[in-house]
Amino acid sequence: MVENYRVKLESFEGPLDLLLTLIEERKMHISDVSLAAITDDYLSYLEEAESVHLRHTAEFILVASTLVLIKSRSLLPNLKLKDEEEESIESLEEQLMQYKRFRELSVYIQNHFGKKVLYQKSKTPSLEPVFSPTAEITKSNLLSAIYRVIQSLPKIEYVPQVVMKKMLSLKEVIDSLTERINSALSVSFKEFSGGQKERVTIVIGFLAMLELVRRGVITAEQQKHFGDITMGRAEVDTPHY
Amino acid sequence: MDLSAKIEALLFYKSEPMSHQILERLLGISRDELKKALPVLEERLSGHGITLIQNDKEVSLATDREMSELIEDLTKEEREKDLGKASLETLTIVLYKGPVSKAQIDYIRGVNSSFILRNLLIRGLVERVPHKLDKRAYVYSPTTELFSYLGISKKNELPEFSTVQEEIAHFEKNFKKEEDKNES
Amino acid sequence: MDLSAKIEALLFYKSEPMSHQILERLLGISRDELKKALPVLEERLSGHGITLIQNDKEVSLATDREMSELIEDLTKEEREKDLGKASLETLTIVLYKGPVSKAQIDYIRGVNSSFILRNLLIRGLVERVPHKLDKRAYVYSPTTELFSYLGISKKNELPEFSTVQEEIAHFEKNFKKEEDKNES
Repeated sequence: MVENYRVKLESFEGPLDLLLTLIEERKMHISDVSLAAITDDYLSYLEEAESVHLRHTAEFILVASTLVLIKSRSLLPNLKLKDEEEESIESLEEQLMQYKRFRELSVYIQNHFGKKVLYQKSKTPSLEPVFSPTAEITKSNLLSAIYRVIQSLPKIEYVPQVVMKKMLSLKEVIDSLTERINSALSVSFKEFSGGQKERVTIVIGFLAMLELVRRGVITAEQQKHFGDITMGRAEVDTPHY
Repeated sequence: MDLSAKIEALLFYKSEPMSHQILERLLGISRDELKKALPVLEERLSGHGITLIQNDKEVSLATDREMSELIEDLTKEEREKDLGKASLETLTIVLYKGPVSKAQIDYIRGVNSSFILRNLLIRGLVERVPHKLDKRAYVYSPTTELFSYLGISKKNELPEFSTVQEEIAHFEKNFKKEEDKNES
Repeated sequence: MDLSAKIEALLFYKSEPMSHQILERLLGISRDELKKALPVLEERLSGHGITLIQNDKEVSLATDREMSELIEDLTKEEREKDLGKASLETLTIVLYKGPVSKAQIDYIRGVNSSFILRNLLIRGLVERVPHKLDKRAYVYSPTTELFSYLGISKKNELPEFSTVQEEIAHFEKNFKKEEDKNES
């Protein structure tokens, strides 16, 4: 696996920030080609973050699954994607272009914020306070007002975060797969990802599998495996935006 | 920007009379230059809603005399107009939580409360005193007039006082934790 | 005294942003009349030390940007000058796209923006009003305070403002498609 870029993952604001940074470091334009090229790096960042509490984990992983679609298509050109999968790829590209634009514009904001401030008057008219209650001030109105306040307090969201408990390294997966292929020569992706239900594990396993297909390690079985690959892909959620 | 505009900006910002001496020092100019610039400013303000007020030693900006009636209307409006939801909510936070800092109020409401608090002060519904520990900060409390208007003598006579206290305390404690976790 | 001078006087006196609504009510004028008077005031203040700040709802008077250094020396309070990456991204979106919904901000940033929006609201840099169609949702806009921090008097002084508006309109169509799809 490529391990050129060793920037700290926490310093990224979100998946788009990370993607754009990786693409720009390679001086590429936003396209499915560049996205396929940086997929491995993206995943290894995610992997590294396993022990760190990562903000926006769910968002990072959703984008990972779209990247896998892109990468798969680039590895297996005759792989047919479903319409909504095509759309999620297109939508990711658009999102990235828009994000890039705002990131460019934000440079101006950063450079000017607080530099040349337009000041309001430092004093407000010194009005003598005069007790002026209004008819709204009743105990019952106050009670409903304080309940509105309480109700609009932000809730701590207990959304079951997509847990990144154990993300197997891509290398590990490839090694394990290669070994099993060598011994059995008819391993299927489904068997391979077996009881592991965690999305990132499946994603990484899937990619590793494709990598092997590309390298020709399992060419002999490609026809058979192809069906399995399709089934494996169906387990990968399509991102919603 | 010419000298008269600079004087105008300083007077606007300070919004109190400034002595010739201070203006000269701040702008690095001589008495002569100041004496020439002031009539220019006066002239430029003709037809404006703001006017230059001068005596032998000091200058200041003020609203034009013709405006006094309109300004009375504005003051009246500020005191008598219905509070509306946002102000009422801020007022209840001061009632249930007071003495409470502006930062705490903002934090509970999730929006900035500067202008609303200013208005509640003018209406005599809340008052502010310097913070015990940090003299530059203020804390807000309900006025005694507000208590007697509500027919209560202390805040724990407010409806459902302890429940409300608990709810807010719970939020302040737990949300802060969550927020710290989310900030890197 | 003409309308623009009256507005100037009220803003000077009040020394905080005033909504179009309040100005219309106090002056007994229509939205149209106000919309005509504001550019007149803006024009009359050119070359002055004071400038008019405007967002979609409010107007405010402040010192000219050329005066910022001199006045900064006079102020005691420390102004924040640093924005985190998340604040910066979010403010840029709100500035160029506001009024903008949280869903749109989340879509562009690719992450949930609740925490950061709450933080910006508390700091008074953005403000929100209920969404026209969905009352439980909000749309976010820049405050005049944010403009004053940036040293601009209105949003179209932002670089490439009109170009960006066109680009946004183009993206918007696609966002709409996405949104419709997710709703169905």
